[in-house]
Amino acid sequence: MTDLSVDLGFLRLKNPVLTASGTFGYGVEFTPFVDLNELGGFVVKGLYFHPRPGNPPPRLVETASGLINAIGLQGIGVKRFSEEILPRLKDYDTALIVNVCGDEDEEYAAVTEYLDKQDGIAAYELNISCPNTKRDGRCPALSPDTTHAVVSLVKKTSKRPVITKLSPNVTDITEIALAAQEGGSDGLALANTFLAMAIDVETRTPKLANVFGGLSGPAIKPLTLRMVYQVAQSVQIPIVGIGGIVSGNDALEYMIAGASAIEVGTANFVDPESTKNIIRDLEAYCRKNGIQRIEQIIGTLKV
Amino acid sequence: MTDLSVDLGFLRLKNPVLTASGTFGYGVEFTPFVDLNELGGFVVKGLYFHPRPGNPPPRLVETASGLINAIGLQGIGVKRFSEEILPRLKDYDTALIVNVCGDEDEEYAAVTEYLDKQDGIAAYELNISCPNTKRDGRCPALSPDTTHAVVSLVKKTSKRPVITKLSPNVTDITEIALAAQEGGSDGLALANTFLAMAIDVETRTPKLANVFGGLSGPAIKPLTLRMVYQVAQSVQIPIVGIGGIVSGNDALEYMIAGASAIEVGTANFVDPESTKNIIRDLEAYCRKNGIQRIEQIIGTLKV
Amino acid sequence: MLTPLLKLLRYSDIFVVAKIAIRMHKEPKALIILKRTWGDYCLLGFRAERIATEAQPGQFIMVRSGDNLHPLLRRPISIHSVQDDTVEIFFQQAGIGTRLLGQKEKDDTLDIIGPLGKGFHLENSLQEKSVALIGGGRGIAPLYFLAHKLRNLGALPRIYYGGRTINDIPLRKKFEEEDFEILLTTDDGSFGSKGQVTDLLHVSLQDFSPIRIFACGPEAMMQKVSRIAREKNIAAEFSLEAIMGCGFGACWGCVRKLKNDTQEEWSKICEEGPVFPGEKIIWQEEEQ
Amino acid sequence: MLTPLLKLLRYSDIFVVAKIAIRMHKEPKALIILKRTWGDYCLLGFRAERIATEAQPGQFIMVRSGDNLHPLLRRPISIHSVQDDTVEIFFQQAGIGTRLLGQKEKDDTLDIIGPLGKGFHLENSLQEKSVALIGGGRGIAPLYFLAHKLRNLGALPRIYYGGRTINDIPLRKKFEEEDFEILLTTDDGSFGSKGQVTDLLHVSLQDFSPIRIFACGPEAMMQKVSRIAREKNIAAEFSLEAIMGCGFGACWGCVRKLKNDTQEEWSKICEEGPVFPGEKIIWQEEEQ
Ligand SMILES: Cc1cc2nc3c(=O)[nH]c(=O)nc-3n(C[C@H](O)[C@H](O)[C@H](O)COP(=O)(O)OP(=O)(O)OC[C@H]3O[C@@H](n4cnc5c(N)ncnc54)[C@H](O)[C@@H]3O)c2cc1C
Ligand SMILES: Cc1cc2nc3c(=O)[nH]c(=O)nc-3n(C[C@H](O)[C@H](O)[C@H](O)COP(=O)(O)OP(=O)(O)OC[C@H]3O[C@@H](n4cnc5c(N)ncnc54)[C@H](O)[C@@H]3O)c2cc1C
Ligand SMILES: Cc1cc2nc3c(=O)[nH]c(=O)nc-3n(C[C@H](O)[C@H](O)[C@H](O)COP(=O)(O)O)c2cc1C
Ligand SMILES: Cc1cc2nc3c(=O)[nH]c(=O)nc-3n(C[C@H](O)[C@H](O)[C@H](O)COP(=O)(O)O)c2cc1C
Ligand code: FES
Ligand code: FES
Repeated sequence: MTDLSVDLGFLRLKNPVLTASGTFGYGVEFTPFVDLNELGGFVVKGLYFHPRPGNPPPRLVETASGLINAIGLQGIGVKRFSEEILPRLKDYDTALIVNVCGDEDEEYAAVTEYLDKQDGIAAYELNISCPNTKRDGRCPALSPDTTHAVVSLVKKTSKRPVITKLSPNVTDITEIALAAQEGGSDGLALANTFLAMAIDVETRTPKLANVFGGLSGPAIKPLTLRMVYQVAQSVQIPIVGIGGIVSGNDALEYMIAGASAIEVGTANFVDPESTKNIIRDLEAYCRKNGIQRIEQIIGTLKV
Repeated sequence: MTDLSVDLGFLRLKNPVLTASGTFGYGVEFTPFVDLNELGGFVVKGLYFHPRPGNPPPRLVETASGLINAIGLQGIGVKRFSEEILPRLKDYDTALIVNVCGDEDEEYAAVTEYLDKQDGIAAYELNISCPNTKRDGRCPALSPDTTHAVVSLVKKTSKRPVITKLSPNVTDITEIALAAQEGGSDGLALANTFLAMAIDVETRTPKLANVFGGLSGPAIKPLTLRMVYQVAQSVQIPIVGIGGIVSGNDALEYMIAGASAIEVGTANFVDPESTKNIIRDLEAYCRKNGIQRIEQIIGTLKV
Repeated sequence: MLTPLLKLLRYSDIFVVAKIAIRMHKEPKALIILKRTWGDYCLLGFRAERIATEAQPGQFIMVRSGDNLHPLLRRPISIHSVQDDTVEIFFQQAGIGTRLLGQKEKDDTLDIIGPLGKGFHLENSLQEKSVALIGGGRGIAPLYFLAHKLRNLGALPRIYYGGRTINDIPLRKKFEEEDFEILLTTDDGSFGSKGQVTDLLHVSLQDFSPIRIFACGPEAMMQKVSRIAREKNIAAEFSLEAIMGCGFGACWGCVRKLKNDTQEEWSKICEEGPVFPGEKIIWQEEEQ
Repeated sequence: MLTPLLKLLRYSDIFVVAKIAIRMHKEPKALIILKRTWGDYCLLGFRAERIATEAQPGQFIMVRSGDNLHPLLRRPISIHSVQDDTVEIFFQQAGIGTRLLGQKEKDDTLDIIGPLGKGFHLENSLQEKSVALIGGGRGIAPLYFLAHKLRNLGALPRIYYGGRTINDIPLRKKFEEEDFEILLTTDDGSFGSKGQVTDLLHVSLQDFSPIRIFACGPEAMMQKVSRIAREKNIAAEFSLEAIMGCGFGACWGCVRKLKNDTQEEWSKICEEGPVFPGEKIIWQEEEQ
């Protein structure tokens, strides 16, 4: 049997397949399709301190091999999450990662401090990169300084490991990655969505009520894969690869480029069984190629 | 009859449809499919001062709704271009734009100075944004300072209008656009390709010999469209929209977002008659919507 | 695996989704056994036993239109009819996805998920009562299944079916052949009464008193139906459309502002709907 | 519109492309009138009069595999056969594009551009001379057209056709039925001689002396053929593959290093080839 487990240092996953925040609900929506216990873990929807209404519709528009979303992080806040959701998720034997959001740096810290008191969370994913928020497309992950500031603030108090989720909308991703590492981040998630838009030419209005949204899906895979490879050359902390993964092959590309684990996002909508199929395909690849432990392929790109 | 002509200030085009550098050869390759005289104009392959061999193959890899290329600007240099190509292109009654490249700032100026002495060129497109060159993915268009430097150097001597072609691989495209405008650029072309990669999981090697390449095609349209819209809000000079245009609708999205003209790239490979069809569809759209001059729709997005 | 899920079911508010989830099925290879087309409109029948068994009128499926990465997302299509192990859908080729779907042939397979959402409310109190079903264009799709269910329930459904031209009301014969009471309208008068289906509804309510109205069609049509129903004080239900990412409550992409109790909230059409009682719906012109 | 173009034709070096260009046609709706499949392999025949009239063996077409934006690019496929107004292609379903192509049926249409590239060199001096055609797997595709042309020319073609197993040499009967001299090999011995087609060629050249070899197949096979031909001093031509963006010289994506005169240069396979004389080709192991 192949050993699919991967070690992030701060967290051991039974396999490298996680789900991307905002695309897997709170996990339970997918139980008719996937046994959550078979996943490496799952990242729940972005969480602010207080409940948020999100953006007006239309919130979605499909593009060539991609999806632009402007959900605007509609959510229930830490209190309801802790009281209503957490108790019911803790019976699953898989890593639960909470995607942490904030309008100000202090809000991130407030969310993690609140959650620190709750059980059943394996790690935090700091979402400093969402393009759909008040800051008008601007977010901490767009500069090394603001990245460093949020990460180090959260790390000051956080009792749990922190994975910082970066934005791909930057000139030099390695610079931001290094800032997050210096701020004390335990790992990096690469990446969030690309700032995008679409126009209805008949009405001459934006197709999203929010004008801008974030592009995800297979269209972006070549871009985030490149970033994972670049960052893997520059940092010491583990990387979680995200962007357009729909197949085992896609996941393998990210791992060979240097990701220790991957997250599946938009593919969950296209085929809610995607994660299951990807795990199966990783196993088949390892068997076919005589790879005993999947960790052996991480960062093995021959250039 | 609809008036499809557009005025760039420094150049009047019979219609807004140009072809993107590197995707339309020297124009003549397409004469079995398109009457070049029907185009708004065409931009020829990137030209360095000296001939260049380009990158080793594989140079292309297809991705979801996209194409990654690492041609590496294989080309014949200004001398052969002027002696062998130009004389044969000047009989066409359409705007010929030369895409100008350089390894150093001075090379850009040297190319335009050389070409200034030749007839039959309508404008230069300064390619300060190609990800496939010696500079290892880095190019002047990644910072406002280097952008300003090249543009102002070329503008010091150039006898012809200069359109600066920007890179999409930046955090804040408006900052770069403003730097080009301040440097004296007469127009902006947005944008070149996105730095990308793909991996062969069987051999664990990059699918491109050059490791990195530039992503083009429909996959990137939502991203460059967003940039055109952002830049149109900040600059005074005309914008040429580029990225994933395959249909009249795509072209219209760019114009409504603020582009005065557009360039068709990868679509020329998918359907060499694309430009012809796009012009026809623009005309049909105007007729259907009672638009007398297509210029009336430029930058009319209602937000 | 079911234990923790079942625990959830006691918590109704945010876990409504889990209740639905438990009943949805993926059929990656539902065999197409029937195809009919009328211009842009297409009817496909396919084998999907579990969905056929559980579906209720007003519920929908999410269907992939092709195997490749463009178009990417599934498309929502109402359940048009159910017989034994077979489900039928009826759709108009509106864009790239539905056009591809219309290219499917007998013996091809469909990749679907369903049944999804909440359908029309059918109570025993409808027995022997008149009810009105209003369908505009492709909006007729779910009303065929509904009409059958209503008849089985002992209710007396009358169907109002309107389209732009004679080409947009292709299902008229299907209803007639099965002895449903059906009134037809076309905007251009090429068949049935000339005018909009809502005009006919308005007029006919002078001597026809349904205790319930069920409507599906273009937003503007449903809004008019809503106004008429309110005037006449008839309870009405509407099947709403929204652009959907997932279809089962996971993406929050399909929301619309709805009146829940006293508050207005962004609610998921896929999960809380697509069918809603008129009282909950905020129509566009009222919104500002 | 032709005037400026014709002027170009005098300048041969960089405008070779223009010469080819003038003969290529786009057929957006070539009607498929014939389909045959053998496992992964597929043969499609379609109406494309202008291409049929002008095609030469070794030339290819660029074909779209679907209407959507994924897969995006056309795929290069050799011209397998030409009859009156009909062109045939023969291909192996290797990936997403060719798989979609294999789903096309009779009465569907194909969007193609052709004929493209430069084919095999056929001179009158081949008359009454023996020539050897070596095809490995899907590489047999262009050799059928070539064999016919050679026979018409009065040459005496002998075909060597190899594959991994009996399933990889589906065209054997087609050649046999038309009385071509054909030798078959399979790697596993499931049909014909056991071993590689190059082994058989090597052995048989002891008592067979073709004046020309034409080969198409996997790179490793062609490389072996090249070595054998050099040893025996037989002029050989090879049809090379490359990933292609456009197929007609506009993208510079398909280059390979070739010996031109004394220099080695990146040359476009689509335009200067895909068929090249052995002397020009630099095989992979020689490259370092
Ligand atoms: C619950 C539900 C049930 C439906 N049932 C049916 C049915 O039974 N028969 C039928 O013909 N149609 C039905 N529709 C509408 C159908 O889903 C859309 O026509 C289809 O998604 C359009 O996809 P496309 O790729 O063909 O068009 P696209 O090219 O994606 O778009 C064409 C047009 O359709 C609009 N559109 C895109 N997605 C949706 C969507 N999810 N809902 C509504 N409009 C959309 C676009 O904004 C655009 O104006 C239903 C929609 C919903 C939400
Ligand atoms: C001039 C020429 C003539 C050809 N004639 C035939 C023919 O008659 N019959 C036939 O079966 N095949 C032929 N091929 C090969 C055929 O083009 C490829 O099999 C096809 O492009 C693969 O596309 P795909 O989408 O099915 O596979 P993909 O999913 O794109 O890739 C599958 C595999 O094919 C490789 N590949 C992709 N594109 C090409 C390409 N352009 N050339 C070669 N390999 C490629 C990929 O690297 C990968 O290993 C020819 C190729 C060329 C260049
Ligand atoms: C509908 C939707 C909602 C999302 N919500 C969040 C979120 O709450 N927090 C977050 O960090 N990322 C969010 N994302 C981004 C994804 O987690 C992921 O980074 C992105 O979709 C790229 O991966 P993909 O191409 O596999 O979808 C969302 C994406 C989508 C499509
Ligand atoms: C094969 C290829 C070669 C290119 N060569 C050049 C070039 O020489 N100079 C340049 O400025 N851009 C070059 N580009 C970028 C295009 O001009 C264009 O900016 C890009 O392809 C995006 O447009 P598209 O999505 O319509 O293709 C090239 C693109 C491709 C695909
Ligand atoms: S469509 Fe995803 S939540 Fe409704
Ligand atoms: S395939 Fe484009 S130049 Fe050869």
